[in-house]
Amino acid sequence: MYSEKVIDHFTNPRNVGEIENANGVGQVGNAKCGDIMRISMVVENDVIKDIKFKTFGCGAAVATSSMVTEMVKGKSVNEALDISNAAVAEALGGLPEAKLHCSNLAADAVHEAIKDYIQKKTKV
Amino acid sequence: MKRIYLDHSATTPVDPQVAELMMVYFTEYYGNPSSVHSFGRQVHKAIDEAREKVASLIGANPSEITFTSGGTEADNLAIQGAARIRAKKGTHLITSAIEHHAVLDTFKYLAKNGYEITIVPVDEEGLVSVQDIEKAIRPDTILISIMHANNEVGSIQPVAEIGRIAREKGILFHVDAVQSLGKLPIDVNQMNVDLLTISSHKIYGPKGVGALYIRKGVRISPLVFGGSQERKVRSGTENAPGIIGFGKACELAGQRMADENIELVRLRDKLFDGILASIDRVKVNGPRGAKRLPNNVNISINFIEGESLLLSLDLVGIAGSSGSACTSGSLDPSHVLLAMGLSHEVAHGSLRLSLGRQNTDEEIDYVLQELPKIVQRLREMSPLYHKAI
Amino acid sequence: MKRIYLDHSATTPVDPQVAELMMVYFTEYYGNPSSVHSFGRQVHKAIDEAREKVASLIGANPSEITFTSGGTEADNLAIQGAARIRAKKGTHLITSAIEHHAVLDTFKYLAKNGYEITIVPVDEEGLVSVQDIEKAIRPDTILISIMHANNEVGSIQPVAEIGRIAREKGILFHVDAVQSLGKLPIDVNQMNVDLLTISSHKIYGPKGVGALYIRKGVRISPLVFGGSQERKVRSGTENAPGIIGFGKACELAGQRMADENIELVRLRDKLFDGILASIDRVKVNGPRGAKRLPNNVNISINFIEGESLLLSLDLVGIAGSSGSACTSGSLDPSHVLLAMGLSHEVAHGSLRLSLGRQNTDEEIDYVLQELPKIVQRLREMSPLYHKAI
Ligand SMILES: Cc1ncc(COP(=O)(O)O)c(C=O)c1O
Ligand SMILES: Cc1ncc(COP(=O)(O)O)c(C=O)c1O
Ligand code: FES
Ligand code: FES
Repeated sequence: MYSEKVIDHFTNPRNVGEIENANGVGQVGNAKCGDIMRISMVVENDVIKDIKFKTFGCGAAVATSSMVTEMVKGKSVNEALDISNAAVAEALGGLPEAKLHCSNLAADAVHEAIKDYIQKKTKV
Repeated sequence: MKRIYLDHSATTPVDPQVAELMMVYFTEYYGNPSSVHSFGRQVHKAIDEAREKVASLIGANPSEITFTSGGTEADNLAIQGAARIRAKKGTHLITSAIEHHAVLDTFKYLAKNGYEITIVPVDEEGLVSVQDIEKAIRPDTILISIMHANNEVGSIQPVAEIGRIAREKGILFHVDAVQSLGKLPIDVNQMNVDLLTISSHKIYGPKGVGALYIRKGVRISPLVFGGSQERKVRSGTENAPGIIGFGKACELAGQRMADENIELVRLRDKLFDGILASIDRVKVNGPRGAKRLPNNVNISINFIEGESLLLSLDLVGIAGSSGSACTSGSLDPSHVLLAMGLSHEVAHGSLRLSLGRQNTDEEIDYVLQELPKIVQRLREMSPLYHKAI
Repeated sequence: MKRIYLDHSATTPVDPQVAELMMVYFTEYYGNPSSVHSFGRQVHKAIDEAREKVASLIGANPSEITFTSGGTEADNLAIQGAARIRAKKGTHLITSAIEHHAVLDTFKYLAKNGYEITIVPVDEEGLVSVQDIEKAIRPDTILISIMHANNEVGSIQPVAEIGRIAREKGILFHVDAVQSLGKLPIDVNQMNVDLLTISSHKIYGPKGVGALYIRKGVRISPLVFGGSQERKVRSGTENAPGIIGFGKACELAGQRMADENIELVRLRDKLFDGILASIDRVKVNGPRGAKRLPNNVNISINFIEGESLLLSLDLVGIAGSSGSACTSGSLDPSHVLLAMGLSHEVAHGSLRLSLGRQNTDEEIDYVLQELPKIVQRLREMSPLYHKAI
């Protein structure tokens, strides 16, 4: 069902947790299946220096969360905004069809966190 | 790695005695039971014997047993078959909110095709109330379908009482006994049942075989037409090895049930008690004690999601199941847990461990050692957990 | 006593390789293929592989294969399923007079439930004419169902041409290929088929498994509802060992068909020629040569009755079948032979010997030695015989 890469990211998820002094936080819920993902990040000069996630969801949801944090860490926010849900699924070697909606969560949560960062920045 | 199978409500291994017997009918006695020649007659006789064994486990007459391809087909045959033949008498049918999809989806199909259905609710333990059924009955009610024991939470329903009421009102009563066969005593007469569904692969028999008990005198329309096998109720070349294997599985279940249940109840309660002692914020789904199947454990573990839990368990060799939406193919969590009043979130974190004949104390100990660690890890990953503390 | 099995059109033994493979899935890889855990995933994978093997034998895509409990269910699913979903488009269906009961009885059921049916005749060799089909087509025709090869007389029908016409007119085309699978090359695209029925137990696979090919894009209504297996077209826990066995049987059939057929044709013709040379007043039923299944022998032996003949053959260890009313359960002799214009009397005296993979020259010699003696004895008993001389 799941690729080895998905299982790897599920068993050894990268960047799990919550950053306390984050300046970008995004949380999305998957209305379809009731799952929740929260991303917190530290952005300096529009570059994502640190990022962590917390996810309540299935194997695919956890793996895509982990994957997306790896993909955007060290990237500029603009580059991160370009990373699509499909790209995350692809980076994991594909997801079962029934699980494709789970990957929608991961990129969306990152995008939300970036929006939060930009909003805070413009307020200051 | 150890591999511990705790998903016996999904399916069971075939008992070695059953497999061995079937083997003979694959390669040696392979005739078509409808044939005149000795290759066929031998098989015909073996099917008759299997029919007796199946009948005997549920207190029925062999002529009241119709073999099908499984529990799903038997449920459909009972419900569609009764609905079609009684359509002139009435078009209202009653069932409960926690039935298997084979029943519920058949009801929904009928609801779109000229029938009216009432789905009675259950209480927070997953029990149907006899009063609710009684209140749902109308003059045009033709069928009531209530399961004997629920496949997810193991709750045992008051079928005999419901059957008595149905009998009084002249309404057909169908019982899905797929999960209770071989685990609870079944007597179609005491239970006042007209139609009863059973399935082989849940009792250490082969997959792809089941049966519908049809009380003598009760008529139903067939679903499939053809060679007139099974007294025309179910056409198609008989799955002889499967039927014969099912017969053997019923015989073994009858012999072993009493002893086995004592052991299952002991392991079940050890599992429950162990989990409740080592993990906080755990909810037992379904009743405890005598109103629960001897082999069923079902809990909701707050703040974690079922599929992640199953995957983690699988990685340490433990096989279970969950009512999580992420395992269901559809996007909703278990309709059974929702009907019992659980929130989506809590239903998502459900875990069913269903015990079987071969499970041991050491296996349960291993689960009790691994599960808390996994829960801890997943909770640390969960955005819901810290908020809650 | 020797035991010679010449009833392969009724059913076949399970190939030892198939049985061995199934065994593993009974007792070792027994998980439910829908489960998340590794017990289930392994089985899921094996089912996928079986689906590929089945698809490959008929030139289909794996996603176009829906597993069922056998040929009868697949025929019913195709016909009832197509009729229900197309009812708004039209309610007229066409089939032939020599179809299997699984097709004909389903047509008759539909005829009683709001549909109109046309049953086209056959010629004296048991062949459907393309023109007859064409003439039967009406603007409201929604389905044509014609078998690939007949189970009683082995006649091979012009399905590709019928399919072409159906395609042109936008009518669904169903083919019952239960008897031709593994004996004739099948390509669903060349044959212009939308729905195609096959069954495992006729090709050395297990009983209780079959499949319906459903062309991509063609929709049909399910017969049974439930757990949404087989892309919701056929719910019910998958008969995993059966499906996997069927896959293996298809693989073997694909590898062996060409060589096997040469041998079958040789033995078939030896049997035909031998019988015609040693018994008088024998009529060959069905075409001879290339329009006949390689393994089918069917004759009518005047002045004797089929069941008596079968019993006598059985007593010397030979297993065959007959279109006699006495073997049919109903009181009419074979509808196939009657449709070919045989009188009741002659139809009664029919004998089908259907060859298989394991039959040998010695076995055929033995039949050719015993059959004339039996016929002689039975004719001496027959009141019709003396009158006729
Ligand atoms: C209560 C209940 N009814 C019906 C079924 C369907 O039976 P089968 O798997 O034989 O189709 C099952 C099992 O899946 C079940 O648990
Ligand atoms: C032509 C034909 N169609 C359908 C069937 C029914 O298939 P099954 O025996 O798998 O139900 C048979 C065999 O009995 C057959 O010969
Ligand atoms: S997050 Fe729900 S199916 Fe994966
Ligand atoms: S004589 Fe026996 S059934 Fe006809």
